[in-house]
Formats: sequence, structure tokens, C-alpha cells
Amino acid sequence: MLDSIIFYFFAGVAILSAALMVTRRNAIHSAVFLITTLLATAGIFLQLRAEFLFIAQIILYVGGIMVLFVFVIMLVRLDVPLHHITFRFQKWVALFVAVALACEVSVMFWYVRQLPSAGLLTPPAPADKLPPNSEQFAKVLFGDYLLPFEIASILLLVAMIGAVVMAKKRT
Amino acid sequence: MSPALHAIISFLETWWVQLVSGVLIVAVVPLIAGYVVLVERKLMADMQARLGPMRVGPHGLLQPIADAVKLLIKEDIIPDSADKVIFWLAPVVSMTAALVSMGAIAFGPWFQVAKDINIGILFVLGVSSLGLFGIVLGGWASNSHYSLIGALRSTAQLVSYETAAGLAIISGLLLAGTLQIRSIVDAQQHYGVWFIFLAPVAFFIYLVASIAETNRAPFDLPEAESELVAGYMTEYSGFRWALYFLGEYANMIVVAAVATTLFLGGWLRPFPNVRWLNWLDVLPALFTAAVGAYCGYRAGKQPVRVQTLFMWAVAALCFLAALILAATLFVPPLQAAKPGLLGAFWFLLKVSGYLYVFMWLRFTLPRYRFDQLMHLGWYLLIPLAIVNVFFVAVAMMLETEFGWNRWLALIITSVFTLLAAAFLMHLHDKRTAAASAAASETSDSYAG
Amino acid sequence: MHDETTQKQNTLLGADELVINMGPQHPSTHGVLRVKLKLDGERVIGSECVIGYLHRGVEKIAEHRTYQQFAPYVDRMDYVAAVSNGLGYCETVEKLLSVEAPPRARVIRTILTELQRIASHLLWLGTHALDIGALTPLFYCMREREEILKIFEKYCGARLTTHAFRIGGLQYESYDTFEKDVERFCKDFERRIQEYVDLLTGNSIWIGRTRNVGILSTEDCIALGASGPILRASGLAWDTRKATPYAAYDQYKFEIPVGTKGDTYDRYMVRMEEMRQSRLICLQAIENIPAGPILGKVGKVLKPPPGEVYHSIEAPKGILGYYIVSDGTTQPYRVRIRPPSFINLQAFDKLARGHLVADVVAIIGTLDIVLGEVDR
Amino acid sequence: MMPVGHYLFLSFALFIIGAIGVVTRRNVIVVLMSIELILNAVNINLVAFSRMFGDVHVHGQVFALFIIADAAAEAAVGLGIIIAFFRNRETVLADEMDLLKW
Repeated sequence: MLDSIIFYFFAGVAILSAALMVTRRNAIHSAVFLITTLLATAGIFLQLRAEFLFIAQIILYVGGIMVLFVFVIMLVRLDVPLHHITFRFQKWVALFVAVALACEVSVMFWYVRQLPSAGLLTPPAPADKLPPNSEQFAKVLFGDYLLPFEIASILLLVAMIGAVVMAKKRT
Repeated sequence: MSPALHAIISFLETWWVQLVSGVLIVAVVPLIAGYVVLVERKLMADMQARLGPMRVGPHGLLQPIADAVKLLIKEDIIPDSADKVIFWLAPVVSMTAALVSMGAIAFGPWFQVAKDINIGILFVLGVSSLGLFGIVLGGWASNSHYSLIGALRSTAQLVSYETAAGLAIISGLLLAGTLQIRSIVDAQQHYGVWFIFLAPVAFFIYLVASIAETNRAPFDLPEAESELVAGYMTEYSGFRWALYFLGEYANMIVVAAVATTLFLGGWLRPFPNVRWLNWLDVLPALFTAAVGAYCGYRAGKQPVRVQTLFMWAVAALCFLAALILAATLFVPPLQAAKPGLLGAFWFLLKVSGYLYVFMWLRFTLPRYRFDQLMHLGWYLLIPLAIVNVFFVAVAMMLETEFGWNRWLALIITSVFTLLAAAFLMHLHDKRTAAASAAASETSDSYAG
Repeated sequence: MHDETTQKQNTLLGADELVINMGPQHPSTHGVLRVKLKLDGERVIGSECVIGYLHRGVEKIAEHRTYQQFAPYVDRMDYVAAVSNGLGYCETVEKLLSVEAPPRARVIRTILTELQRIASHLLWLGTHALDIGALTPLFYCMREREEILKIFEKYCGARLTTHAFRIGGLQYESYDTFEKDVERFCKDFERRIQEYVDLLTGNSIWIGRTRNVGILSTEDCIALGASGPILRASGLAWDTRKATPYAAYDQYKFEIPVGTKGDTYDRYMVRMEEMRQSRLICLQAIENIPAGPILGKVGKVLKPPPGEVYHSIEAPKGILGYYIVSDGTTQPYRVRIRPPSFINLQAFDKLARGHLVADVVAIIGTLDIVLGEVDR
Repeated sequence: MMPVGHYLFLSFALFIIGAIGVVTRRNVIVVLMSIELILNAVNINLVAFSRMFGDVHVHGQVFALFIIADAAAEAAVGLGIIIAFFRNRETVLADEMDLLKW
């Protein structure tokens, strides 16, 4: 009961603010709504008992990436005329994309319904009975996925160097 | 009974402690923050050879309340060209982030809102870092150049110093082996010493980084009064401004509580496992009694009768607290309350001590310049924190894998860390000297 | 200089640079200075000082006042060093009248002026430190300045705009415990100055904020006409008190402190040393205050012969000059004042270019301007 | 308990919104933000599936962490490019980025 209330609340907030994000004209407003979406998603992670991911989402996504976005938006300080904000004919492209994707996904949903047990989540054990999520997480991350982890760190390093090279002042 | 009602009741049955403590935090923290401001002003006055607030209440004891009332009834100004919604939202974000992150902090073994959250310290860090958005958005929404520069400064500053603080915390977490706040304190009890003695470098990195994170002098660049008027708060007034202010002080309490939990032994008394120091348990009662006695002594010297009465009331409260603390020690039926109350006392004492260091530094040091701040963060604190994490990990490995004596391993690695610190300091000094020389050259080249 | 295109490439994002109005209401522009700063990010790429918010037409007023009547007006120029202003004016008019103040008056003038120099430097130190973010020195400086102002108050009844001197000497005899008060202050001050040194001189943040910030070479100083501690910090030992002694300065021994690099830190050190030297001058002067009259032979109505005169003194902020043209009547035909702050302020753009916003306040502080004097 | 389909639907909705944002917005920064939204939608799927296999199963969450790392890398490089572009052309509008080389 409580679980579903939490889910619907966060899901509603996420979808609503995501919709507002793509429709707001002001880039900062978009960023604020994206932050809201991300926080709502973090709430859903928590509801799914993915505590570590919940906090990773907040620290990395919201506290890191979004700060970067807001920073850049403030740095470029552009005042785009409001009617210039979207392509004119792009609305139809967007509609097409949305409809196409919707069709595709409804087919997927159809097949999901055909599956036995309908993909129900197993009922969670009481929180204190669960093994600590962060320890589980670490064991898998540094055990099974050690190599991908290292590759991801190299990716981040490369991205960091790339960003520095890109953003550096050319003298 | 309808199922919905039943669900609500069962919900309340399980969660009422959390709810009540949550409400308590929201209600009490602003008051405490107000009194932290008063203490700060009094300390500042003391260090600057003056008296500080003396008018409202005896020794200015009611000053925070007067300030709050003043701010509440002030005209609420929103600049015409400001982005109204975000202007309204920003201080709320700032305040909320600080208050929510307080939910996971354990003020003593009893007082904690979210009890079994196993990412405890990360939660505090993550949520309090959201307060940054309050600052950035407020600075942007004000539509003023001073605010914008303040916001840009604070973004860069907070992101940099959060990295250093996070790495410093990791050293502590390596020693504790857990993220849960209670377990961290238990680990320190298990070791028998506070982690500040095991990872002193990490503590000092955290101290510096936490000052920078809370925008306090000497790192108060985002609101540097003499440069940016008030930085991101320039256009704010009245109650919105008060929200920022409360958020800042609540944030100070949060970082102090994190440092206390992680490095200063949380609610443990000094040397928690040494038996013959058990008499320290009497200290809280004696301390509050002493405060009460001082208030009583001052009461006689107040010029106005109301103020005398007020001081007596404060003294009586202190004596009452002392009595309760003493009772938990000596009256058997009340001894169950002993760990909770004493723990809270020690915790708050350590938090106050940490805050005192904040204030002391603020009154003593000039302000860093922005490039110097960045140099300090990126060239000194972050490399040092990385080295420190590495050496603490090596010490843990030496102990667990090679069976070294724990103390030996920690002492050796601490020495190595300190050596690295000295080396980095040396590099830092050389680099800043070179940088400032270069800066002077640039200014020369502009002259032509 | 830069044309438009090169300037654009110099900014961080190649976009329009940020223009910030610092002042006229800003915590650290020391009154009503307004600086238009052109910023690239936080780096200053251009600046323009806008002055005149405190203009009261002092020079014009002089043309409609008698010589005595005008004397109090000069107190209102550099209002934190009113005694020095008064000294300059009185000595100029005395030069015009060809009278000399009696020795006793000259010694007391010297003592009061040096006390005023200390008071002015104290106010500078406190506000300069506050600009750079150190809160506490301000209150210590105010504490000592208060002692000096108390001496002024006891002497002439006023603390700020003292109008301490009269043309031809002094109006008031020194009060009974004058020597004792000055001596006590000077004895005490040695210890106090050590407190500021402890708080600031060796502090690495302070050094970082002031070293290599706002460097002005001797040649630039001379070209811009900058004088006072700014000139001395750039390495030239020029002090009007030594070069063309006035009042009783020729009787006392004191050093002229000079800097080496001419940066903000050097100016700080020079002013600190000047306070010590002023203290020594005061101590020497009170040892032996000659007896005798305090007012020279000047009539009730001053009618200087037609002609013109220029006289300058070393005010706390630099060379303070008065140029008076007399047409033989009781009122000056023209008074032109060379205010040190106004001329020193010209160096601002040169100092600020290429530095950060934070340095701008340090530079305004180190120039030690008083807007009352800049705008007159 | 919540059927996994609900999570899929939420994820799908966010994905579509993100895709629409990518296609329609001219401001490149907002386009980048829409991509972040899409990545985020994927994360929901991964975590929900991970949960579907039981309480102690965290492989999907690890994937999600990798995606967050990837998003960080993408944001850093993307914003770096935007800043570099803005410095040269003074625009962040996609349709004005019409040269392969400048």
C-alpha cells in the first residue's frame, strides 16, 4: 500500500517535470525540472531498495552533472528570443517519433502480458533483514565487474581530458 | 474500520518517532541556528574588544528572537527583473537540503530521525550538497551581476571542496568499514580511540573543506561582503534572506555533526574504553551546573528587574538539566536514560567545539582570493586527500593481509602521509609564488 | 591599446564582457567612489572611476570667504585627517602673509599632525584589512584611533573636523596633561602595533592577497604624480617633511621607510613603518616643547598683499598642496588644492588591469583614498 | 507489490519525453539534458529488472552505475564542446551549427 503510494507519487512527479523540462523555454527552468525528475527517479530507486544507487544518483547526477549543466547555462548567458526556441516543422517529427516509439513499446507490453507470472517483483523482506545494499553492490562491482569498472574509470579519465582540451582557452 | 484508516494508523504506529523527531528538527533547528548566530556575535565581540549584543534580554539573550521577528515583518522585495518562481524557490531549496540531511544524523545514540539507513553518511553528504542549487539558482534568478558572480564562484568552490571533503571522509570510512552512522561510532568504540588520532590528516582536510563548503571565512568568497556586497544573497531581504542564513547555519551544524561522528567519536566520551576515566560521566552534570551558577551570579548584576528574573530562569533551567543528568547517574530507575542523555551532551559539546573553531578562524584570517582558493583545493587538498586514502588503505591491508600490528601500520602510514603533505605544501608554495609573479607580469603587459 | 576584436578574444567565452558597477553604494569603495569594471569572468580588463558624488565646490566656496572663514572648510576634505589639512592651509596663508608661527605653536602643530597621521593610517589599516576579509584588525585600530581622537577632543573640543590651528599659530594653549596623554599613547602604541603585525604581517593569506598585487613602479608613480606612501613603497625616498621641512620637522630625527617592489604589501609595510616613525617624532617632540606665545603677529582682518603662493605638506595620504592667489582683498581670488587622494586615484586603472575583482578592493584600499578629498 | 510493468511504463514515458526533447529543442544544452533524461529512463528499467530477480541481486544496479558514469563523461565532453563552440560562434542553437569546420 505505502509502497505503491510512494511509487505513484514519484512516478507522477518524474513524468510531469520531465514533460515540463522539454517544454520550458528557459534553459535554467529546464534544468530545474530535470533536477526534479532525477530526484523523483532517485526516490523510485529508494522504493526499489537500491539505496546505494539512490545516493549515487543524488551525489553524481544531481550534485555533479546537473551542477555542471547549470554552471554552463549561466556561463553562456544567452538570451534566445522566445519564438526561436524550437524548430517549426520539428513538431511533426517529434510526433512521429513519439508515435513510432509508442507503437513499438506497446508491442513490448503486449508480450510482457503474455509472460507467466507477469514479472511481479518479489515481495521485499523487512529492511533490517536485508543485507546492506552498499556491501552487496561493492561485492558485485569489484568482483564480477572489475574489468568494466576499470574501463569506466578510463572512460571518465578520457572524458575529463577531453573536456579540459575542449573548454581550454585557446591562446 | 476502513482499510485505509487502518493503514494510516499502522503507519503512524511504526513511524511516529521518526515523524515527531522530524517535526522537532524543523521546529528547533532554526532556533538553534539563531542562537549559534548570537554565540558567534558574542565570541566575535569578545575577540574584538567589545561587548556585542546587550540590549535585547540580559546579555542579548533574546536577540535571535528579535532578529527573527524583524526579518519576518520586513517588506518582502522581489526585484522586478528577477525570475520570480526560482527566486522564491532558491532559499527554500537551500534550507530544505540542510534540514533533510539532518534527518540522518545521530545526535547521540537516541536522537536520530532515520534510524536504519545503511548509507547514512553518504545520505548526509549527498543531500546537503543539494543546498548548492539554492545558492546557484538564487544567484541566477536575482538577475544581478554581483549575484551571478557569487553563484558562479560558489559552484566552482563547492564542487572542488566537496571532492576534497568526500575523499577525506573516505579515509574515515575505510577505518570504520561501514557507512551507517551508528556503526561508525561503534567502530570507534571498538578501536578505543577517535578516528582523528588514526587519520589526523584526513580530519584536517575535512576541517578545511567543510569551512569552504559552508561558505565561511576565510573561504566566504561567494558572499564576500567587501567584494560582491553579499554575493548570491545581494537581492534577497526579509524572510527569504533569513532562510538562506538559517540554511547556512544549519549546514554548519551538519558538517560539524559529520566531523564529530566520523573523526571525533560521535557521542562517545573521551577514551571510551578506559575504565578509570569513568568519572568523566559526571562532567555533563557539573558543566551544566556551572553554567547555571554563572547565570545566577550574573542575575544579581542585571540593571533591570525583568532581566534579573530572566537570568534566574535561565539559571534554573540549567540547574534542572544538571539535576536530570545527575539523576541518570545515581538514581537506579533513571539509569536507563544515561547513555542517551550523556551521549547527546558529548555530541553537542563536540559539535560546539567544532563550530568554535569555525568562528575563531573567521575572526582571525583574511579572505582567500578565488584563484588562491582553487589552487589550495586542487593542488593541495585533493592530492593530499588521495594520498591519504591510499595510505590508510595500505595500512588496513598491512593489518589484514600481512598481520601487522594495527598501530604500527597506522603510524607508519601516517608518517608517510605527513611527508607527502610536506612535499605538497612545498610544491604549493612554489607554485603560488610562481603564479603571483606571473600575475604581476600580466598586469605589466596590460599597461602598455 | 586594444581594439574591439582583440579585446573580444581576450574574454573567457569570447562573448560580451561583464560590466559591473562597483559603487557608489558598495561596502568597500570607501564612500561614494563608483568604479565601472569591465570583467572577463572575474578578471578586470578595463576600469573607469566615476567621481564627483561628494563634490561640494570647496575651491569655489573659498572665493567668497575670508581667509579665516575658509579654514574650517578644508577640514571637510580629507575628513579623516582634518588636522593635516588645516596645517597645510594655515601654513600657506602664513607664507602669503609672510608671518611665521611661534616655535611653541610649531611644535604642537607637529605633534598633532603626527598623531593625525597615525589616526589616518589606523583607519586605513582597519578598513583595508576588512576589505581583504580580516574582521578583527578594524576594531583594534578603532580602539587606538579613539585614544588619539580623545586627545584632539581635549585639545580643541572636536574629534573629527578639528579646526585645530589658526592662521599664525594656535588658538588654544595645550591642556594640562597634554604631554602626559601623548606620551602614554605613544608608549602604549608600540605594543599595539605589534598586535597588528601579529595578525597580518606574517599571515600567508594576507601575503598572498597583497604581494604582487597592484605593482606601481617609481617611474609610473612619478608619471602619474602619485605621492605619499605609494611613491615611497615603489622605492623612492621622497618625503616633503625632509625635502622642504615645514612646521618643526627639521628638529626631529626620523626615517623615511621605502619599499622595493611597489606592490600592495610594500605599501602596507611602508604605512606600518610610518606609524612607528610618527610615534618616534611625537616622543621626541613632547620631550621639549618650547615655552612662549602660541599665536604670531597677525591682525584681526587678514589682507595679504596681492600675489600668489604655493605650499605643500606631507599629508598622511601624500603631498597636499595649496595654491592661493590673492588680489589684496580679504578674500582669496582663487584657491587651488592639490589633494593627494585625487591624484593617487589616477593610478587605479593601471593597478587594477589584469587583476581579479577581489584585488580591486585591495587596490582601492591600498590607494587609501578619501572621497571627500577626491571630490572636494 | 508493484508489477514490473509499471516501472517499464514510467521508464518508457520518460524515454519518449526525452526523445521528443532531443528532436524538438534548438538549444544544444537542453538537447544534452534530454539525453540525460533518456539515460535516466534506462536506469529505472535496469534497477526494476534487478529487483525482479530478488533482494540480493544487484547486477542491474551495477549497470545503472555504469550508465551514470557514462552520463557524467558525456556531460563533461558535451558541455566542453558547447563552451568551445560558444566561444567561437556565440550561439548554442543547433540549427546555427551548420559548418563542419570553422
